[in-house]
Amino acid sequence: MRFKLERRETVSGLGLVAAPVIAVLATLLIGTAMFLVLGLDPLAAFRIYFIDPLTDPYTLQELVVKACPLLLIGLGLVFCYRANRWNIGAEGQYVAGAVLGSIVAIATNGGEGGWWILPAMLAMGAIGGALWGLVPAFLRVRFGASEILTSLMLVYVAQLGLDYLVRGPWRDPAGFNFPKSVSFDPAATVPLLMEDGRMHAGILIAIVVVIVAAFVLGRTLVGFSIELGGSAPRAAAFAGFDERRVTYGVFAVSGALAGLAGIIEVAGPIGNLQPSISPGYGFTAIIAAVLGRLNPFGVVLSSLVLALTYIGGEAAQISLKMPFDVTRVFQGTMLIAILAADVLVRYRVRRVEAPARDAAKVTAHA
Amino acid sequence: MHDLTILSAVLASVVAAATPLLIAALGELVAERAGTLNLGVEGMMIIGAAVGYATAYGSGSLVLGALAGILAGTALSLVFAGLAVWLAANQVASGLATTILGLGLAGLIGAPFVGTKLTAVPQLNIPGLTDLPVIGEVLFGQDAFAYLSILLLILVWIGLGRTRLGLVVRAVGESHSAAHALGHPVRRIRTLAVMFGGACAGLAGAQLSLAYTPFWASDMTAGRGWIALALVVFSAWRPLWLLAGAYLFGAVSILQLHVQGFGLGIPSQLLSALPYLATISALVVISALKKGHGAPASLGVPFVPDR
Amino acid sequence: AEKLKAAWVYVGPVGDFGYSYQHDQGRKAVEKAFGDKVETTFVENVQEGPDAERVIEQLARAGNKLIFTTSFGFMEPTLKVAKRNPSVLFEHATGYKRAKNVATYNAKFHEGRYIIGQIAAKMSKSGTVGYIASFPIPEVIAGINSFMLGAQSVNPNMKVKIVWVNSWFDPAKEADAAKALIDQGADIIAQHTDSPAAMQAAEQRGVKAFGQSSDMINFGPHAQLTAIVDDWAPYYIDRVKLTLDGKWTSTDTWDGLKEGVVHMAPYTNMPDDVKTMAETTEAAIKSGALHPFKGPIYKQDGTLMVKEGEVMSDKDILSLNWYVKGIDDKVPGQ
Amino acid sequence: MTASDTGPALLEAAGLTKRFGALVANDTVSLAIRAGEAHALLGENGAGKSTLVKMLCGLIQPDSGELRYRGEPVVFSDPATSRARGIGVVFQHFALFDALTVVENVALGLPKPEPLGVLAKRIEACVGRYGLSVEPWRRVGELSVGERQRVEIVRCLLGDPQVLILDEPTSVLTPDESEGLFRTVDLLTAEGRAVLFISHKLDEVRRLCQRATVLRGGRFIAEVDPRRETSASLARLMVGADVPRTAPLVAHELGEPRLLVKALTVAGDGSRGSALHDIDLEIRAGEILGIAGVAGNGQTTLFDALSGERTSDPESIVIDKVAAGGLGPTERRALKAGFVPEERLGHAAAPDMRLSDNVLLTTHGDGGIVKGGVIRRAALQARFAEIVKRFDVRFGGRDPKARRLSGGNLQKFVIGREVLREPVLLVVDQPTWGVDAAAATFIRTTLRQKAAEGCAVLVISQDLDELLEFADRIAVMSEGRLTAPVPVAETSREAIGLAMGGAAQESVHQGEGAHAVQA
Ligand SMILES: Nc1ncnc2c1ncn2[C@@H]1O[C@H](COP(=O)(O)OP(=O)(O)OP(=O)(O)O)[C@@H](O)[C@H]1O
Ligand SMILES: Nc1ncnc2c1ncn2[C@@H]1O[C@H](COP(=O)(O)OP(=O)(O)OP(=O)(O)O)[C@@H](O)[C@H]1O
Ligand SMILES: [Mg+2]
Ligand SMILES: [Mg+2]
Repeated sequence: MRFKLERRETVSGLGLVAAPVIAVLATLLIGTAMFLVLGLDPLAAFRIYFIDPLTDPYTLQELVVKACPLLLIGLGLVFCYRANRWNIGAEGQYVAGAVLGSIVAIATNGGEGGWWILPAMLAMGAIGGALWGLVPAFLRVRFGASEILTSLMLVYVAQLGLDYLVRGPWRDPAGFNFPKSVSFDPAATVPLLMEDGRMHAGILIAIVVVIVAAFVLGRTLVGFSIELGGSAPRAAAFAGFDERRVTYGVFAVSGALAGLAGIIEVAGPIGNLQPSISPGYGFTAIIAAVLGRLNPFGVVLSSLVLALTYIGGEAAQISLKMPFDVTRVFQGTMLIAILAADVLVRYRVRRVEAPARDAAKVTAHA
Repeated sequence: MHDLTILSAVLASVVAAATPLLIAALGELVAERAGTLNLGVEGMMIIGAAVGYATAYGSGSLVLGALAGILAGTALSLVFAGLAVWLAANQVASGLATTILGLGLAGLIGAPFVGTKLTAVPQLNIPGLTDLPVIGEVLFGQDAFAYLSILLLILVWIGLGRTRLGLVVRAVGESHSAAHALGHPVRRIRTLAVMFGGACAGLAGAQLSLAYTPFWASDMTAGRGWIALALVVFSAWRPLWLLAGAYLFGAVSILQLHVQGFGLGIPSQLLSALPYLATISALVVISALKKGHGAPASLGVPFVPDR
Repeated sequence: AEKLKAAWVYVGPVGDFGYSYQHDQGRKAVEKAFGDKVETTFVENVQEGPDAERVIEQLARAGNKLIFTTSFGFMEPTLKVAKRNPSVLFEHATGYKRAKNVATYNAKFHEGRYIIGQIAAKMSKSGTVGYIASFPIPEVIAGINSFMLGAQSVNPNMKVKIVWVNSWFDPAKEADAAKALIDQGADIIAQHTDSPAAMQAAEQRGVKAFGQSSDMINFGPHAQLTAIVDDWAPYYIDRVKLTLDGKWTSTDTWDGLKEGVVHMAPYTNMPDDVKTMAETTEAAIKSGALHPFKGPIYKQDGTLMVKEGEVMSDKDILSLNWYVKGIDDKVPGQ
Repeated sequence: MTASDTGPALLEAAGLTKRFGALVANDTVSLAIRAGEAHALLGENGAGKSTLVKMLCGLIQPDSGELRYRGEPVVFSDPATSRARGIGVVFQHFALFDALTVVENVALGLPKPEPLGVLAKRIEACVGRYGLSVEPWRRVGELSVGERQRVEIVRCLLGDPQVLILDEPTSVLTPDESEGLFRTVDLLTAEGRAVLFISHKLDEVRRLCQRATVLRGGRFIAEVDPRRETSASLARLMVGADVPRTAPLVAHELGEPRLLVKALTVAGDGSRGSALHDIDLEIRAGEILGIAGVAGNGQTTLFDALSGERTSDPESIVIDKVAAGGLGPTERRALKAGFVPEERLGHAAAPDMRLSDNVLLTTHGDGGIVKGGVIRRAALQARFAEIVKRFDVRFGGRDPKARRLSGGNLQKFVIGREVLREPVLLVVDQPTWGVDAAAATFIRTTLRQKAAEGCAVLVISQDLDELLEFADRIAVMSEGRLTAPVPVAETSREAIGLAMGGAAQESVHQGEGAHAVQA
């Protein structure tokens, strides 16, 4: 006896609900085993991981704050991945956006202020990310150089560039030569949405972007051409869509959104430019995009789930004194469970009689 | 110091720096040639480093350590294979999840060994030959891993290009449905290729914790798995180009340190960025000369047989 | 009485055997010293970006009353959280901004570097020392300067070669840097990065080296001359005690050899005269008779920065961004 | 089973059933292939022929029923197992690897490893014996469809099969090559081996096979002796009703020239399609011009140049009086030109997109369906429904991915998509490749009708009979050159066949191309 996967023709609504449920059950099962081995109380662990962050208003806000950059970057990556362009350098585009956007903040620091500063920063951030993203696009279109390699390598270059700036030219003159720019003025800061907590206006931008992205991808010819180019390049050429334009387009959008995420983080929760401005958002967003099945609303969900695993992990370190590595193992396990469950929604597992026995018979006769 | 001696020492360092990259990338190259994009290399490397170190420390045998590293990398690759090959889950996400898992497990396994050390894997000096100027130390003064990496390269090169198994591996990566229609066991082949990739990544990790910097510390691979992945793309999936890529990257990494040592006052960030910029430039030149990336056609596409 | 809940926030993994590891040793010392009067917690691998503020806030909300944030990049987040949680006490390492409930602390690592500079000058045959640096922040620059001032006090012609690895922790790269420096003729390696990789490389190549953060004699039994060991235990124990006694105030502490926050690993692998010199210097620094940054100190271009008979102010040391005369290199980013 | 007039059954299917979801692709189908016979498997597109083949070789497993080999029940777990027992299959959809060479592709289909050099020699020998032309050391990705088919056949023959299963092997062979293959089949059956032959070309079947099994809708309908049937009677068995012939030529006035090609020259790009030299062409409204030629002689390049996927000198292509050589596909469509490429999956349609979305491929520039960059779903669905209805496109589900359609139905969809755009110029590459008789007739009739309505139609086809049946004039393409078109009435099958084989080329060089064709 063995098992086989059979593609489901239609994914049932029930299946879509069942996937997360199965994933959670699988995670709980594996997690219980793991916590027991480590001598931890599984019930307490799960409560702290999953329940507490979702019931406390403060952590709920934090969840959204943490998900915001993942969402923005992930949405951009959806454009690239749908077009079958493997941008894995969103982290670099995020940094480039943060850097270019910060020019405005640093140049106007200590000045009059003005309503235009923040919009200008956001625009510059998007442009910075887009420009950085267009480099691999250009290298691919013009020279056929694989964007996988170039976009990844440019991440390191962007990070070192940021490092140079904040340790050198952009260092806060009043900062005792520490690597940090001036703290941004209120006019150059993304406003908070609530008095208590860190929920900021960037989240509103992200929500707008979700809706726009869903519309563009689902309802417009541009979205169609992206999808077509990714799924059947020759058919796309036949349909009259220019492959090069699509490549530039998706990298520009993806870079711009990553850059926007960068400047929002810097002008929001961080408040200044410094060497380290991202705990790997650009890479985590790859998981967010793929896990969200390259669907804008799916990415909303997956970003929140990923944010939850980080926040839950921190909570577990704090409340249960669980080592960081245990939370990493747990996070990895959970992602694996989600991926596996996702497969079970798209496929049916059927038991089949193994032909092996009979095959043996054949050989015997042969 | 004599100029030639410096040159010789630099070359020797380049070989050493390139070795873990080469080993890990060779494994990944085989996996990708079979059509599986395994982004779990970093995780398999680090677990190879942790388990390899723990075993060598416990047993006192570096050989056992290296073997254990290989086994650990292979074991983790099976998690990836189960997900990406047998459950046909998205390969990118599966690989990233595997890396997270590997980093965590390695941290747990390595925790008791923080602050301990091992005697490094010795250089295999050959009296007479090792003392030759310039090439002596490069060719004859390396540790066993360096020779192993070259052996592995030849093995992969011949194996992929000249053997039946290699042909099947390439076929599976090129078109899994055609290979399936011809009766080749696509998923089994892919699993084997992924396991080979995991074994190499584990070995590369063990090289770091047993030979390169013989101790254990969390996250000691410091992103080398990602570089290995990039090098596979750089090589356009050809083993010999991989050698060139790994050594180019290693050379620029080492040379930038030397340039700093000469105190020319170039911003260190720019120098640190050089290996990446050099790799991009080389890739652009190669791509401009030769159109197309030569990526296996089924790379990253999950396979589910119709039965 | 109720237990005091104290928490630590680390920028790296406690398994790095370097900076975060040493802080965690301090935390363990606190646990040991106070038994069940305190309960400690730590969160490791916290990025200096947007995550820090949340982690610190969560710790405050979890009932921790004394929170140590151990990296420079935690400065702003610590202040923000402190403002929202006036009843919680915070201690931020290596920063310069304080508040009523935020104290700062740091260690005078440069004191140890003066000593190793002297040892290097005595021990080096080539007259060239290799120095592996992490990032060009004032602390590291001050360390290089102090090292050179110490070296010049023995041999005015000492040369130092500096390699920046742009990382606190990348063992393989640190080892590569050490090898490169040795290949270029350095016969002593000093480092301001966290892993023992450079020490091991020195041991392999048969040159001498200085440990950093921890005693690395294990990794270089023949190579290690001494090591500058961070020992946060005295400070942490002190601050916890003050808190327990209700006597905590927002202070700026900058302790060094004298207070034991910085101490030197045993002087090994060196002739007795060198050892004696080192011990004498150490004692002099502890007693205050010797200050590493005592004038006259000249900048690279010859400008007199500290006059004869004066010492550099703490503030100036903490924001150093230039090299002293005799260093043949440029400070990155200047 | 009836008693055999050839030999004992070699391979038997007994009551095989296979379901794909709700669809029963094979419903208790039985079939016996006997030693020494060429056995035909007939049926419409989607009747279940390929499904049966896949079960016979173990590529898919039946839900119920039994396979017997030489009388013994067997289970083939995969094609390698069946191959080891002497069953060789040429699949309808090539099982080839583009990046590998011909020898490597062949080696992958053989059970035992063999030095590639030795194998190349064997390939050459085999090629010589059966009159197929295949170069062992070329990369398959560079080969034309016809050449690929030959590689498949050679690979299968080298495996020395006892039972040879050929799923539509002749669809892209030249008449000569088909003849060569038939001689091979005769040779094999004479040696006591068995051949299962699937084809929509009923003349071939009647000429080659001694027995035929007919499927309809997944069920066994009849086992007959095709030699005693007519093509019409076989078609009736397959369809269950009479199959109409292509509507006869209706004389009508020719109008304005719709397409003018002047001295069109395109460089080849090595991988797909060869270069074009100095192509001249004129088609007027109401006319059907056929271009015949063996695959790999530049037809695909010509198609790409006409559709705008490759641009050329602006003046070299004039569509409806507009210089169009420099325009892209969308702009050419705006001139009311329509194009149907040869490859259905991947070129004419995106395999993994829904059929309704595939409507957009060629209609997005027409207005109505896309307004201001926004897709109007209702209009799209309406057009989709109209195509499906008018062209009788059949499929399971409401709106499946294009990949799920059988070839014939997808072809009807692709043609319908263009026809409903009301083009004044229609360029169609291989309109009926692999399409069953009924569907082929329908497609031809539709094209005729379009012409009668004043559309200019250019048909590129390898199927000579097809061109002779419904084109007004025919030109021949060979090594990137085109002969001058001649009216169908003034040429013959043989003359064209000769020109396709390359004979015309020299004549063309001598400025006598038209003459050669007429001869
Ligand atoms: N793997 C599959 N999944 C779902 N449906 C399938 C599958 N394979 C075949 N079918 C369906 O089964 C039916 C029979 O297909 P089959 O390929 O056997 O037809 P055929 O007789 O070979 O047609 P053609 O002449 O077009 O080649 C078709 O309706 C087809 O859509
Ligand atoms: N993996 C699959 N899933 C679902 N349907 C499939 C799959 N593979 C093939 N089919 C369907 O099976 C049917 C028959 O497949 P086959 O390859 O024999 O036919 P075809 O080439 O499409 O038909 P034609 O003879 O008209 O060209 C087609 O409808 C095809 O779309
Ligand atoms: Mg078929
Ligand atoms: Mg067919």
